[in-house]
Amino acid sequence: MKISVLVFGQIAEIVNTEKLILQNVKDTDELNEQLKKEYPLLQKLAYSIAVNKKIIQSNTILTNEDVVAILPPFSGG
Amino acid sequence: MKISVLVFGQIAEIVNTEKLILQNVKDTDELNEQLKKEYPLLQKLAYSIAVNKKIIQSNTILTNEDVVAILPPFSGG
Amino acid sequence: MRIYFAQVKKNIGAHSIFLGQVRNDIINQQEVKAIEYSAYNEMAEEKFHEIREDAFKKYDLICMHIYHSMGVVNAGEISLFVFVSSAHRKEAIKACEEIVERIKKEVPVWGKEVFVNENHQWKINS
Amino acid sequence: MRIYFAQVKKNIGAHSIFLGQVRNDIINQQEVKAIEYSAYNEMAEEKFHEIREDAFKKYDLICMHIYHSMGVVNAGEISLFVFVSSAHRKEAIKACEEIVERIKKEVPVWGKEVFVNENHQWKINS
Repeated sequence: MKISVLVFGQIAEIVNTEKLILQNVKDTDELNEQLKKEYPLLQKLAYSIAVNKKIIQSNTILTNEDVVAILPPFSGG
Repeated sequence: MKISVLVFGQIAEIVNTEKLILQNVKDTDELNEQLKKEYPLLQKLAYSIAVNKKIIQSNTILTNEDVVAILPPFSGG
Repeated sequence: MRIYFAQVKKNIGAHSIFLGQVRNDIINQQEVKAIEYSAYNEMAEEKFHEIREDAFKKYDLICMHIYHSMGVVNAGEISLFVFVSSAHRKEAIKACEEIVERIKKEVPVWGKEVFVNENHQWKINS
Repeated sequence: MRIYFAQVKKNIGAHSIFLGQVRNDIINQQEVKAIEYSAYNEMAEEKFHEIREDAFKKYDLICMHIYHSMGVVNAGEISLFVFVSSAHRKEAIKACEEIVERIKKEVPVWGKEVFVNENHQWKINS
Protein backbone atom coordinates (compact mmCIF):
# COMPACT_ATOMS: atom_id res chain seq x y z
CA MET A 1 0.00 0.00 0.00
CA LYS A 2 1.26 3.42 -1.00
CA ILE A 3 -0.19 6.74 0.17
CA SER A 4 0.98 10.08 -1.24
CA VAL A 5 0.90 12.93 1.23
CA LEU A 6 1.01 16.43 -0.26
CA VAL A 7 1.93 19.29 2.04
CA PHE A 8 1.52 23.01 1.44
CA GLY A 9 2.35 26.47 2.74
CA GLN A 10 3.79 26.67 6.21
CA ILE A 11 3.56 22.91 6.63
CA ALA A 12 5.72 22.32 3.53
CA GLU A 13 8.34 24.53 5.22
CA ILE A 14 8.26 22.44 8.38
CA VAL A 15 8.30 19.10 6.57
CA ASN A 16 10.89 20.49 4.17
CA THR A 17 9.34 18.87 1.12
CA GLU A 18 6.09 19.05 -0.81
CA LYS A 19 5.38 15.36 -1.01
CA LEU A 20 5.84 12.33 1.25
CA ILE A 21 5.20 8.71 0.33
CA LEU A 22 3.94 6.61 3.23
CA GLN A 23 3.28 2.90 3.48
CA ASN A 24 1.11 1.04 5.93
CA VAL A 25 -1.16 3.79 7.23
CA LYS A 26 -4.65 2.44 7.62
CA ASP A 27 -6.53 5.70 8.16
CA THR A 28 -6.14 9.46 8.52
CA ASP A 29 -5.95 9.35 12.32
CA GLU A 30 -2.94 7.08 12.09
CA LEU A 31 -1.40 9.29 9.41
CA ASN A 32 -1.93 12.33 11.58
CA GLU A 33 -0.27 10.64 14.53
CA GLN A 34 2.75 9.58 12.47
CA LEU A 35 3.18 13.10 11.09
CA LYS A 36 2.97 14.77 14.48
CA LYS A 37 5.48 12.31 15.90
CA GLU A 38 7.90 12.85 13.01
CA TYR A 39 7.39 16.67 12.90
CA PRO A 40 6.54 17.86 16.42
CA LEU A 41 6.07 21.45 15.18
CA LEU A 42 2.83 20.29 13.52
CA GLN A 43 1.30 19.78 16.94
CA LYS A 44 0.92 23.54 17.30
CA LEU A 45 -0.60 24.16 13.88
CA ALA A 46 -4.18 24.11 12.66
CA TYR A 47 -4.73 22.25 9.41
CA SER A 48 -7.36 20.34 7.47
CA ILE A 49 -6.88 17.03 5.72
CA ALA A 50 -8.16 16.27 2.24
CA VAL A 51 -8.38 12.75 0.82
CA ASN A 52 -8.46 12.70 -2.96
CA LYS A 53 -9.17 16.46 -3.01
CA LYS A 54 -12.13 16.33 -0.60
CA ILE A 55 -11.73 17.75 2.88
CA ILE A 56 -12.64 15.13 5.47
CA GLN A 57 -14.52 15.85 8.70
CA SER A 58 -13.69 12.66 10.58
CA ASN A 59 -11.31 9.71 10.50
CA THR A 60 -11.22 8.16 7.02
CA ILE A 61 -9.94 4.75 5.90
CA LEU A 62 -7.08 5.00 3.39
CA THR A 63 -6.63 2.69 0.45
CA ASN A 64 -3.76 2.13 -1.96
CA GLU A 65 -2.90 5.10 -4.19
CA ASP A 66 -4.97 7.56 -2.14
CA VAL A 67 -3.69 11.13 -2.23
CA VAL A 68 -3.85 12.86 1.13
CA ALA A 69 -3.24 16.61 1.44
CA ILE A 70 -2.31 18.49 4.59
CA LEU A 71 -3.82 21.96 4.27
CA PRO A 72 -2.94 24.88 6.54
CA PRO A 73 -5.60 27.64 6.75
CA PHE A 74 -6.23 29.11 3.30
CA SER A 75 -5.04 32.64 2.64
CA GLY A 76 -5.73 33.34 -1.01
CA GLY A 77 -7.34 36.44 -2.42
CA MET B 1 -42.02 88.49 -7.07
CA LYS B 2 -40.58 86.06 -9.58
CA ILE B 3 -40.38 82.28 -9.16
CA SER B 4 -38.54 80.03 -11.65
CA VAL B 5 -40.04 76.58 -12.05
CA LEU B 6 -37.79 73.96 -13.63
CA VAL B 7 -39.44 70.83 -15.00
CA PHE B 8 -37.78 67.57 -16.00
CA GLY B 9 -38.28 64.22 -17.68
CA GLN B 10 -41.85 63.21 -18.39
CA ILE B 11 -43.18 66.42 -16.83
CA ALA B 12 -41.11 68.56 -19.21
CA GLU B 13 -42.85 66.67 -22.04
CA ILE B 14 -46.29 67.46 -20.64
CA VAL B 15 -45.50 71.10 -19.89
CA ASN B 16 -43.69 71.31 -23.23
CA THR B 17 -40.88 73.46 -21.87
CA GLU B 18 -38.09 73.09 -19.30
CA LYS B 19 -38.67 76.33 -17.43
CA LEU B 20 -41.68 78.39 -16.38
CA ILE B 21 -41.58 81.83 -14.77
CA LEU B 22 -44.43 82.40 -12.31
CA GLN B 23 -45.43 85.51 -10.39
CA ASN B 24 -47.54 85.79 -7.27
CA VAL B 25 -47.36 82.28 -5.86
CA LYS B 26 -47.04 82.45 -2.10
CA ASP B 27 -46.12 78.81 -1.38
CA THR B 28 -45.57 75.40 -2.95
CA ASP B 29 -49.15 74.25 -2.34
CA GLU B 30 -50.45 77.17 -4.36
CA LEU B 31 -47.84 76.49 -7.07
CA ASN B 32 -48.88 72.86 -7.20
CA GLU B 33 -52.54 73.81 -7.56
CA GLN B 34 -51.80 76.24 -10.37
CA LEU B 35 -49.72 73.66 -12.24
CA LYS B 36 -52.36 70.93 -11.95
CA LYS B 37 -55.04 73.32 -13.16
CA GLU B 38 -52.96 74.43 -16.13
CA TYR B 39 -51.70 70.91 -16.96
CA PRO B 40 -54.36 68.39 -15.89
CA LEU B 41 -52.14 65.44 -16.92
CA LEU B 42 -49.97 66.22 -13.88
CA GLN B 43 -52.80 65.11 -11.62
CA LYS B 44 -52.04 61.49 -12.48
CA LEU B 45 -48.28 61.70 -11.97
CA ALA B 46 -46.11 61.25 -8.89
CA TYR B 47 -43.44 63.90 -8.42
CA SER B 48 -41.39 65.61 -5.74
CA ILE B 49 -40.80 69.33 -5.40
CA ALA B 50 -37.41 70.87 -4.66
CA VAL B 51 -36.98 74.47 -3.54
CA ASN B 52 -33.49 75.78 -4.21
CA LYS B 53 -32.24 72.23 -4.85
CA LYS B 54 -33.60 70.75 -1.60
CA ILE B 55 -36.57 68.39 -1.76
CA ILE B 56 -39.36 69.64 0.50
CA GLN B 57 -41.56 67.38 2.61
CA SER B 58 -44.39 69.85 3.32
CA ASN B 59 -45.81 73.15 2.11
CA THR B 60 -43.05 75.78 1.86
CA ILE B 61 -43.29 79.57 1.62
CA LEU B 62 -41.75 80.94 -1.59
CA THR B 63 -39.79 84.17 -1.80
CA ASN B 64 -38.58 86.26 -4.73
CA GLU B 65 -35.98 84.53 -6.97
CA ASP B 66 -36.62 81.07 -5.50
CA VAL B 67 -35.98 78.21 -7.90
CA VAL B 68 -38.56 75.45 -7.68
CA ALA B 69 -38.03 72.12 -9.45
CA ILE B 70 -40.73 69.58 -10.31
CA LEU B 71 -39.07 66.17 -10.19
CA PRO B 72 -40.65 62.98 -11.52
CA PRO B 73 -39.33 59.72 -9.97
CA PHE B 74 -35.59 59.40 -10.58
CA SER B 75 -34.40 56.75 -12.99
CA GLY B 76 -30.67 57.19 -13.31
CA GLY B 77 -28.05 54.46 -13.16
CA MET C 1 -0.95 34.34 -14.11
CA ARG C 2 -0.29 37.86 -12.90
CA ILE C 3 -2.51 40.87 -13.47
CA TYR C 4 -0.88 44.28 -13.77
CA PHE C 5 -2.79 47.35 -12.66
CA ALA C 6 -1.65 50.96 -12.77
CA GLN C 7 -2.07 51.72 -9.09
CA VAL C 8 0.54 53.45 -6.99
CA LYS C 9 -1.35 53.48 -3.67
CA LYS C 10 0.11 50.39 -2.06
CA ASN C 11 -2.07 50.68 1.03
CA ILE C 12 -5.08 49.63 -1.07
CA GLY C 13 -6.16 46.01 -0.61
CA ALA C 14 -9.47 45.94 -2.50
CA HIS C 15 -11.26 47.68 -5.34
CA SER C 16 -15.01 47.20 -5.74
CA ILE C 17 -16.38 48.34 -9.07
CA PHE C 18 -19.89 48.63 -10.43
CA LEU C 19 -20.81 49.20 -14.06
CA GLY C 20 -24.39 49.86 -15.11
CA GLN C 21 -25.14 49.02 -18.73
CA VAL C 22 -28.13 49.80 -20.96
CA ARG C 23 -30.13 46.66 -21.78
CA ASN C 24 -32.01 46.06 -25.01
CA ASP C 25 -35.18 45.08 -23.13
CA ILE C 26 -38.24 44.04 -25.10
CA ILE C 27 -41.28 45.95 -23.79
CA ASN C 28 -44.63 45.29 -25.48
CA GLN C 29 -42.78 43.76 -28.42
CA GLN C 30 -40.64 46.88 -28.86
CA GLU C 31 -36.87 46.69 -28.37
CA VAL C 32 -35.04 49.38 -26.39
CA LYS C 33 -32.21 50.71 -28.55
CA ALA C 34 -30.93 53.40 -26.16
CA ILE C 35 -31.61 55.34 -23.01
CA GLU C 36 -31.42 59.12 -23.20
CA TYR C 37 -30.39 60.49 -19.82
CA SER C 38 -31.14 64.00 -18.60
CA ALA C 39 -30.55 65.54 -15.17
CA TYR C 40 -31.18 68.53 -12.95
CA ASN C 41 -27.47 69.20 -13.19
CA GLU C 42 -26.90 71.60 -10.29
CA MET C 43 -28.84 69.43 -7.86
CA ALA C 44 -27.33 66.19 -9.21
CA GLU C 45 -23.83 67.55 -8.65
CA GLU C 46 -24.68 68.44 -5.06
CA LYS C 47 -26.14 64.96 -4.51
CA PHE C 48 -23.12 63.19 -6.00
CA HIS C 49 -20.92 65.29 -3.72
CA GLU C 50 -23.05 64.47 -0.67
CA ILE C 51 -23.06 60.73 -1.46
CA ARG C 52 -19.29 60.83 -1.89
CA GLU C 53 -18.66 62.71 1.38
CA ASP C 54 -21.04 60.44 3.32
CA ALA C 55 -19.27 57.33 2.02
CA PHE C 56 -15.85 58.67 3.04
CA LYS C 57 -17.22 59.43 6.52
CA LYS C 58 -18.98 56.10 6.98
CA TYR C 59 -16.40 53.74 5.46
CA ASP C 60 -12.64 53.57 5.61
CA LEU C 61 -11.98 54.37 1.95
CA ILE C 62 -8.86 55.41 0.08
CA CYS C 63 -10.32 56.54 -3.23
CA MET C 64 -13.57 56.72 -5.13
CA HIS C 65 -14.68 57.56 -8.67
CA ILE C 66 -18.27 58.03 -9.83
CA TYR C 67 -19.31 58.71 -13.43
CA HIS C 68 -22.85 58.85 -14.80
CA SER C 69 -23.28 59.03 -18.56
CA MET C 70 -25.61 61.74 -19.92
CA GLY C 71 -27.45 62.04 -23.23
CA VAL C 72 -28.01 59.04 -25.50
CA VAL C 73 -26.42 55.78 -24.29
CA ASN C 74 -27.00 52.88 -26.68
CA ALA C 75 -27.90 49.36 -25.54
CA GLY C 76 -24.67 47.58 -24.59
CA GLU C 77 -22.98 50.81 -23.49
CA ILE C 78 -22.17 51.85 -19.92
CA SER C 79 -24.39 54.34 -18.09
CA LEU C 80 -22.88 54.28 -14.60
CA PHE C 81 -19.41 53.64 -13.24
CA VAL C 82 -18.62 53.48 -9.51
CA PHE C 83 -15.09 52.58 -8.37
CA VAL C 84 -14.28 52.34 -4.65
CA SER C 85 -10.90 51.44 -3.13
CA SER C 86 -10.11 50.56 0.47
CA ALA C 87 -7.51 48.71 2.52
CA HIS C 88 -10.08 45.96 3.14
CA ARG C 89 -12.60 44.21 0.92
CA LYS C 90 -15.63 44.49 3.19
CA GLU C 91 -15.44 48.28 3.35
CA ALA C 92 -14.95 48.57 -0.42
CA ILE C 93 -17.78 46.17 -1.28
CA LYS C 94 -20.32 47.67 1.16
CA ALA C 95 -19.49 51.25 0.20
CA CYS C 96 -19.74 50.53 -3.53
CA GLU C 97 -23.12 48.85 -3.15
CA GLU C 98 -24.47 51.67 -0.98
CA ILE C 99 -23.27 54.34 -3.41
CA VAL C 100 -24.98 52.60 -6.34
CA GLU C 101 -28.26 52.32 -4.41
CA ARG C 102 -28.13 55.97 -3.33
CA ILE C 103 -27.41 57.16 -6.88
CA LYS C 104 -30.47 55.28 -8.14
CA LYS C 105 -32.72 56.66 -5.40
CA GLU C 106 -31.44 60.16 -4.70
CA VAL C 107 -29.82 61.71 -7.76
CA PRO C 108 -32.18 63.69 -10.05
CA VAL C 109 -31.44 61.88 -13.29
CA TRP C 110 -34.07 60.59 -15.70
CA GLY C 111 -33.78 57.90 -18.35
CA LYS C 112 -35.94 57.94 -21.44
CA GLU C 113 -36.06 54.49 -23.03
CA VAL C 114 -36.00 54.95 -26.78
CA PHE C 115 -37.29 52.02 -28.83
CA VAL C 116 -36.01 50.86 -32.20
CA ASN C 117 -39.15 52.33 -33.81
CA GLU C 118 -38.36 55.74 -32.18
CA ASN C 119 -41.23 55.54 -29.67
CA HIS C 120 -40.19 56.07 -26.09
CA GLN C 121 -41.21 55.60 -22.48
CA TRP C 122 -39.80 56.92 -19.21
CA LYS C 123 -37.70 54.41 -17.30
CA ILE C 124 -38.75 53.36 -13.80
CA ASN C 125 -36.04 52.21 -11.40
CA SER C 126 -36.58 48.93 -9.56
CA MET D 1 -19.77 62.02 -20.72
CA ARG D 2 -20.17 58.61 -22.26
CA ILE D 3 -18.19 55.52 -21.35
CA TYR D 4 -17.52 52.95 -24.05
CA PHE D 5 -17.20 49.30 -23.12
CA ALA D 6 -16.48 46.37 -25.41
CA GLN D 7 -19.53 44.31 -24.57
CA VAL D 8 -21.77 42.66 -27.11
CA LYS D 9 -24.26 41.03 -24.72
CA LYS D 10 -26.98 43.66 -24.69
CA ASN D 11 -29.09 41.79 -22.15
CA ILE D 12 -26.54 42.67 -19.46
CA GLY D 13 -27.58 45.51 -17.14
CA ALA D 14 -24.89 45.35 -14.46
CA HIS D 15 -21.29 44.29 -13.97
CA SER D 16 -19.94 43.87 -10.45
CA ILE D 17 -16.17 43.63 -10.25
CA PHE D 18 -13.80 42.91 -7.39
CA LEU D 19 -10.05 43.39 -7.48
CA GLY D 20 -7.86 42.22 -4.61
CA GLN D 21 -4.52 44.01 -4.37
CA VAL D 22 -1.38 43.26 -2.34
CA ARG D 23 -0.86 45.86 0.41
CA ASN D 24 2.53 47.00 1.67
CA ASP D 25 1.48 46.42 5.30
CA ILE D 26 3.95 47.21 8.06
CA ILE D 27 4.12 44.26 10.48
CA ASN D 28 6.50 44.54 13.45
CA GLN D 29 8.27 47.42 11.67
CA GLN D 30 8.84 45.31 8.56
CA GLU D 31 7.23 46.29 5.26
CA VAL D 32 5.56 43.66 3.07
CA LYS D 33 7.05 43.93 -0.42
CA ALA D 34 5.17 41.05 -2.04
CA ILE D 35 2.98 38.04 -1.45
CA GLU D 36 4.07 34.74 -2.93
CA TYR D 37 1.01 32.62 -3.68
CA SER D 38 1.01 28.84 -3.95
CA ALA D 39 -1.90 26.45 -4.33
CA TYR D 40 -2.98 22.83 -4.35
CA ASN D 41 -3.69 23.28 -8.03
CA GLU D 42 -5.89 20.27 -8.80
CA MET D 43 -8.12 20.90 -5.78
CA ALA D 44 -8.17 24.67 -6.33
CA GLU D 45 -9.38 24.18 -9.89
CA GLU D 46 -12.19 21.93 -8.70
CA LYS D 47 -13.16 24.49 -6.06
CA PHE D 48 -13.15 27.40 -8.51
CA HIS D 49 -15.35 25.30 -10.78
CA GLU D 50 -17.74 24.45 -7.94
CA ILE D 51 -17.98 28.09 -6.83
CA ARG D 52 -18.67 29.13 -10.40
CA GLU D 53 -21.37 26.50 -10.95
CA ASP D 54 -23.03 27.26 -7.61
CA ALA D 55 -23.19 30.98 -8.43
CA PHE D 56 -24.78 30.31 -11.82
CA LYS D 57 -27.37 28.07 -10.12
CA LYS D 58 -28.13 30.48 -7.28
CA TYR D 59 -28.11 33.80 -9.15
CA ASP D 60 -29.43 34.87 -12.52
CA LEU D 61 -26.04 35.56 -14.13
CA ILE D 62 -24.98 36.08 -17.72
CA CYS D 63 -21.22 35.79 -17.42
CA MET D 64 -18.44 35.44 -14.89
CA HIS D 65 -14.65 35.61 -14.86
CA ILE D 66 -12.40 34.62 -11.96
CA TYR D 67 -8.61 34.97 -11.95
CA HIS D 68 -6.26 34.39 -9.04
CA SER D 69 -2.63 35.37 -9.45
CA MET D 70 0.02 32.78 -8.52
CA GLY D 71 3.68 33.16 -7.60
CA VAL D 72 5.15 36.49 -6.51
CA VAL D 73 2.73 39.44 -6.60
CA ASN D 74 4.35 42.72 -5.58
CA ALA D 75 2.65 45.28 -3.32
CA GLY D 76 0.37 47.41 -5.49
CA GLU D 77 -0.32 44.55 -7.91
CA ILE D 78 -3.58 42.62 -8.31
CA SER D 79 -3.95 39.17 -6.75
CA LEU D 80 -7.61 38.43 -7.41
CA PHE D 81 -10.07 39.46 -10.10
CA VAL D 82 -13.77 38.54 -10.03
CA PHE D 83 -16.10 39.88 -12.73
CA VAL D 84 -19.82 39.05 -12.64
CA SER D 85 -22.46 40.21 -15.14
CA SER D 86 -26.22 40.00 -14.84
CA ALA D 87 -29.36 41.64 -16.18
CA HIS D 88 -29.88 43.25 -12.76
CA ARG D 89 -27.57 44.95 -10.31
CA LYS D 90 -28.65 43.12 -7.16
CA GLU D 91 -27.89 39.69 -8.59
CA ALA D 92 -24.49 40.84 -9.90
CA ILE D 93 -23.48 42.57 -6.65
CA LYS D 94 -24.58 39.72 -4.34
CA ALA D 95 -23.02 37.04 -6.51
CA CYS D 96 -19.70 38.88 -6.78
CA GLU D 97 -19.48 39.39 -3.02
CA GLU D 98 -20.35 35.75 -2.32
CA ILE D 99 -17.79 34.48 -4.83
CA VAL D 100 -15.03 36.59 -3.25
CA GLU D 101 -15.90 35.34 0.25
CA ARG D 102 -15.99 31.72 -0.91
CA ILE D 103 -12.63 32.03 -2.68
CA LYS D 104 -11.04 33.36 0.52
CA LYS D 105 -12.54 30.57 2.66
CA GLU D 106 -12.66 27.52 0.43
CA VAL D 107 -9.93 27.58 -2.20
CA PRO D 108 -6.62 25.95 -1.20
CA VAL D 109 -4.32 28.89 -1.88
CA TRP D 110 -1.65 30.17 0.49
CA GLY D 111 -0.02 33.57 0.61
CA LYS D 112 3.50 34.02 1.94
CA GLU D 113 4.09 37.65 2.93
CA VAL D 114 7.64 38.52 1.96
CA PHE D 115 9.15 41.52 3.74
CA VAL D 116 11.57 44.04 2.28
CA ASN D 117 14.37 42.43 4.35
CA GLU D 118 13.52 39.00 2.80
CA ASN D 119 12.00 37.60 6.02
CA HIS D 120 8.54 36.16 5.57
CA GLN D 121 5.39 35.10 7.38
CA TRP D 122 2.31 33.18 6.29
CA LYS D 123 -0.70 35.34 5.61
CA ILE D 124 -3.88 34.83 7.63
CA ASN D 125 -7.20 35.77 6.00
CA SER D 126 -9.56 37.98 8.00
